[in-house]
Amino acid sequence: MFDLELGLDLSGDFYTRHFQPTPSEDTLILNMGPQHPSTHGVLRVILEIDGEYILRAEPVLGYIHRMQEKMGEVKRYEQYLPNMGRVDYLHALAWNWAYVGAVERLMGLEVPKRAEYIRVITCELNRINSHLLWWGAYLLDLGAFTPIMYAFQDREIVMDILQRVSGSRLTYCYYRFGGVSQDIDDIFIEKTKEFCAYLKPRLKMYKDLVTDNIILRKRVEDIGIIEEETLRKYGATGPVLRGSGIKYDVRRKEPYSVYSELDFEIPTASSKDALGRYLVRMQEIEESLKIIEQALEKIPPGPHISPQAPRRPKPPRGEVYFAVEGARGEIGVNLVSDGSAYPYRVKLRSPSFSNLSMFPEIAKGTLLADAVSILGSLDLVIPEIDR
Amino acid sequence: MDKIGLGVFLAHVLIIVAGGLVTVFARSLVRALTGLIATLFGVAGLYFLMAAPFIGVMQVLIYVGAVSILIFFAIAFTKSSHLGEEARPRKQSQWFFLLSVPGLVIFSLGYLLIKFIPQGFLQPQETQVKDLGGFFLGPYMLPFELISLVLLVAMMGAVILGFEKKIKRED
Amino acid sequence: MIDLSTIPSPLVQIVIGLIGVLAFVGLNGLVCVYLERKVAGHIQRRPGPFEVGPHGILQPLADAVKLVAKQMITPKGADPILYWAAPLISFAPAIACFLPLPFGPKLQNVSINVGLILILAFSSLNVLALCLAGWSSQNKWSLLGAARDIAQSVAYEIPLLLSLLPIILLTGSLNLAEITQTQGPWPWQWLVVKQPLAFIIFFVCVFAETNRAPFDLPEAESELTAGFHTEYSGMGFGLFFLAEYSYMVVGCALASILFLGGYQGPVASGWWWFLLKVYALLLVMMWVRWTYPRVRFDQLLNLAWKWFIPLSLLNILITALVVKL
Amino acid sequence: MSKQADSSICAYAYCSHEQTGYEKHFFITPASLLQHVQKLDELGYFLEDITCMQVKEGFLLTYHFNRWEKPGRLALRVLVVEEDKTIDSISSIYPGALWHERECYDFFGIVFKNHPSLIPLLLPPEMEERPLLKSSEKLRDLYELLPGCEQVLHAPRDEEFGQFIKECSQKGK
Repeated sequence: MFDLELGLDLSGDFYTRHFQPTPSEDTLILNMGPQHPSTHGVLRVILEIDGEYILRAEPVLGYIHRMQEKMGEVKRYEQYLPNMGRVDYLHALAWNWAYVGAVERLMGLEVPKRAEYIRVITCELNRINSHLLWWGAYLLDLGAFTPIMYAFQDREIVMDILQRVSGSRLTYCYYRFGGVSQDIDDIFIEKTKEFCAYLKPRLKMYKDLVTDNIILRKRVEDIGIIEEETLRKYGATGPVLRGSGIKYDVRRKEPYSVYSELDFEIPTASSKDALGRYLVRMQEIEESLKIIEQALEKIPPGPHISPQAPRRPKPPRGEVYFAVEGARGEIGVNLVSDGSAYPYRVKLRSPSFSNLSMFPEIAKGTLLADAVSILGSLDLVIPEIDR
Repeated sequence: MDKIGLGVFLAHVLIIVAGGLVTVFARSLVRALTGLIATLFGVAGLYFLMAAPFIGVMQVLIYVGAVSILIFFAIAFTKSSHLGEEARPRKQSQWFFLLSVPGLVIFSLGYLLIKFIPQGFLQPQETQVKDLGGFFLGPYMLPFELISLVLLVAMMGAVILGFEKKIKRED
Repeated sequence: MIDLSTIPSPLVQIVIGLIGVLAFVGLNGLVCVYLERKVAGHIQRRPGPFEVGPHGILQPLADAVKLVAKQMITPKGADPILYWAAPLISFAPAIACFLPLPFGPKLQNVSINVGLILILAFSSLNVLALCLAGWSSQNKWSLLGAARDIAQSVAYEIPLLLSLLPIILLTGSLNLAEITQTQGPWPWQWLVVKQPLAFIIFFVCVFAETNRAPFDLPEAESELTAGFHTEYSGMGFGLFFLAEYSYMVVGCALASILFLGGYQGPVASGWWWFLLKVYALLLVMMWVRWTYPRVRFDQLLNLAWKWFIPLSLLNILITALVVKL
Repeated sequence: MSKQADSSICAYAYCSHEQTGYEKHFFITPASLLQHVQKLDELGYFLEDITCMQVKEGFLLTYHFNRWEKPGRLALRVLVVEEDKTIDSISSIYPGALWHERECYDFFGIVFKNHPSLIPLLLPPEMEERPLLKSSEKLRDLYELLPGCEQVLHAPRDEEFGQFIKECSQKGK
């Protein structure tokens, strides 16, 4: 199907027709995805390319959309909790925390100190896991096969540790309103300490093997530079923001839980490119290890869940917003309650959504290979974007 | 041995003619190019038959491996609609031109070749590569250098064209 | 092993040689698949194939059966003749490339005076096959893969040829057997000692010409899904696969003949030394593939045009001066 | 336990971050949205998200803004009535709003004026229904949800926002 008079290609679906460009002899419309190795899931990007230069990129979402927000309205508070592990399957505990925290804030529920520390430890372990997977997958995007196997080897240990307390390996549902579902034991503490001691030399090895490799450096240096203005206008958060030298981290700027009692740095990089985002994530793993070690030292005895914690919460009327620093940026849960056992409105603010919305702007004028590199450096989790 | 030689020769001629026909009559440009490549291959085979393996190999290396690839590049990346002018059925006059000019060339060349057949060998003799090199740097020095000059000019032209395109994109 | 020179008629000799080469190519494909998977596995700290046969040794056979049994799909809108001709065009010249290779002192199919050029000419046909595959698939990713392949192959063919000229200058021959014999059995008698730069340039160019990582841009799976062979299924893909491994062997064989003394080696010269060198180089290629990320396209071309071509020209100049003075 | 139910913390500009996660709330009129967002842009705020909620009075659109330097989550609230489900798009100021607005259009059918491509983002393009609309028996009044703000319908507090901006510029941000 080719309309000769208009010069428009009428084939394709709604979106290809909608994004049809200025008709030109030299350009080509390319559908990257929804099944493409480097879109990690089911993201689709419509590209208009001239040779291998990208003139325009337009992400098309919704291939894994599950209407999480509607589910939130028709399920009771405690019924909706397991959904959170499925929003971002890589940093499930941060979403757990954001939702639990929002309900706790709405109800004015106190969380015992021990539970807070357990949350910090497990959430940071999960963050390490997420960053490790990103590291492997990103290098896979750049054509290096082996690192992802190393990353999975390390991830396996973390998943074993978390399985011990939460029962699941990927889509955790561990936090409860007012605490966590199960107390940690000595074996957990011991294994976590072992893991911290194990990962540090591994990170050193990864730096020598991968980060300092000249081919990798050439692929990420000065690629996908994002200016402060762009980041602000699109509301980017997380390592993407910190990779451009802005020290914004919810754990520090809007401290929740016991993060204000812990000593850790917010790594930033001033280069603003893909390398900056890469280095920030690698340093964040080290900082997370530092946090875990401190938290293991400081963890007080006590109950792991508040005795007042209701099994079926019925929060009072009102609206809250609870923000948590996830592996990809600021996770926000905005809850509105009408006083019943069902939330009136649940809004999930996902960091990948905002980060991806920048992509058309930063991908413009780059090479196809660089666009893949940029897309990878944003660290997207598609279920989180589509929700 | 002569019969085998004749058979091989005829097989090559068949490849050359069939390739040529495909080149002329194929509707798809890339198929036509494939026919052309078959023809070039057949010619390379003839060189082998004439005990000039160096020329034959060079034919494959340069014409099949490089020139036709560049032609392919030009074809595949030029957008041409299947409703364009060249896709229409040919007119009578076009058929006339198509057949007359090449026919004239073929017949006059063939006649001249048969009439003034040059002195040759019945059994092929192999020329050493070293002797060939000697020819290029000895008696045929000037043509050889002229050809390389032509190639240099072509390369410069390509570079200039490429630069123009690049500047346009940056605007 | 049969001494080929004892067979009287050259035609019979060629036929037997062809059969031998075909058998070698098929067997080599199986061995390479197994090696590649095992190397990848061990580099990635896992055992690799382990289920089919002892230590997974029958895995390549299982793979082959799977490939043969798979349905061959021609995509809608593709040119069916060219689409299925492409894998054949890719595979057939690979066989021809094996003919002039001296596997052993008396183990050479065709002792042709221009053997070196013959291999280079026939291996350049692979580009054509890849282009046809990319174009006839009627898939934009395949087309992009073909475009990359043309640019890459054309760029790397030049330094590849230029890096071999010093060898020809030194040995004064294009006959592979003669070139082998100018070198001695001991490593310091090999040409790699005289021409280390040419060896490096040649070997890197072999990576690029055979589309191996880190130069596997025509099939860069994270960028172009699978590049030129995106649409191929079953044996169509299998032939590309086989051709790729065959060209790798040809490249490594050339490297070992021209630079590492071919079948000559300390103690006892023979075809075992040749195969040992070839497979050692193949292992290096696999090692590199599973270690490095992929380079970007413009970096790849810059490497060829800005570094390898000037360097190899310089190398030729120096060699010519040394040889003549 | 219910510290907020009887209070009116959230009806006015300043509210407790501990209890709600917000620093400030502003109810503004739809007509003044663009100029207010413009001012926030000048002050260096970034757009966190845009959310919408159906209430009996219509649709309450909430724009969440935050800044990097210090915590200061700020919510701009605009009420859009059922009869005229249109509002200006802020994408000319914050291009990041493009997708958030498309999401609101998907879920609620709110039309954003001057949005360059208001097409479905997450839902299939052929889908007609708006999934987050509520049936009338489930709808609640705004003041039931956000206690103490029944008057905002009639008198949006633009002047509070003006006061806030003035304070900010006096402090030099």
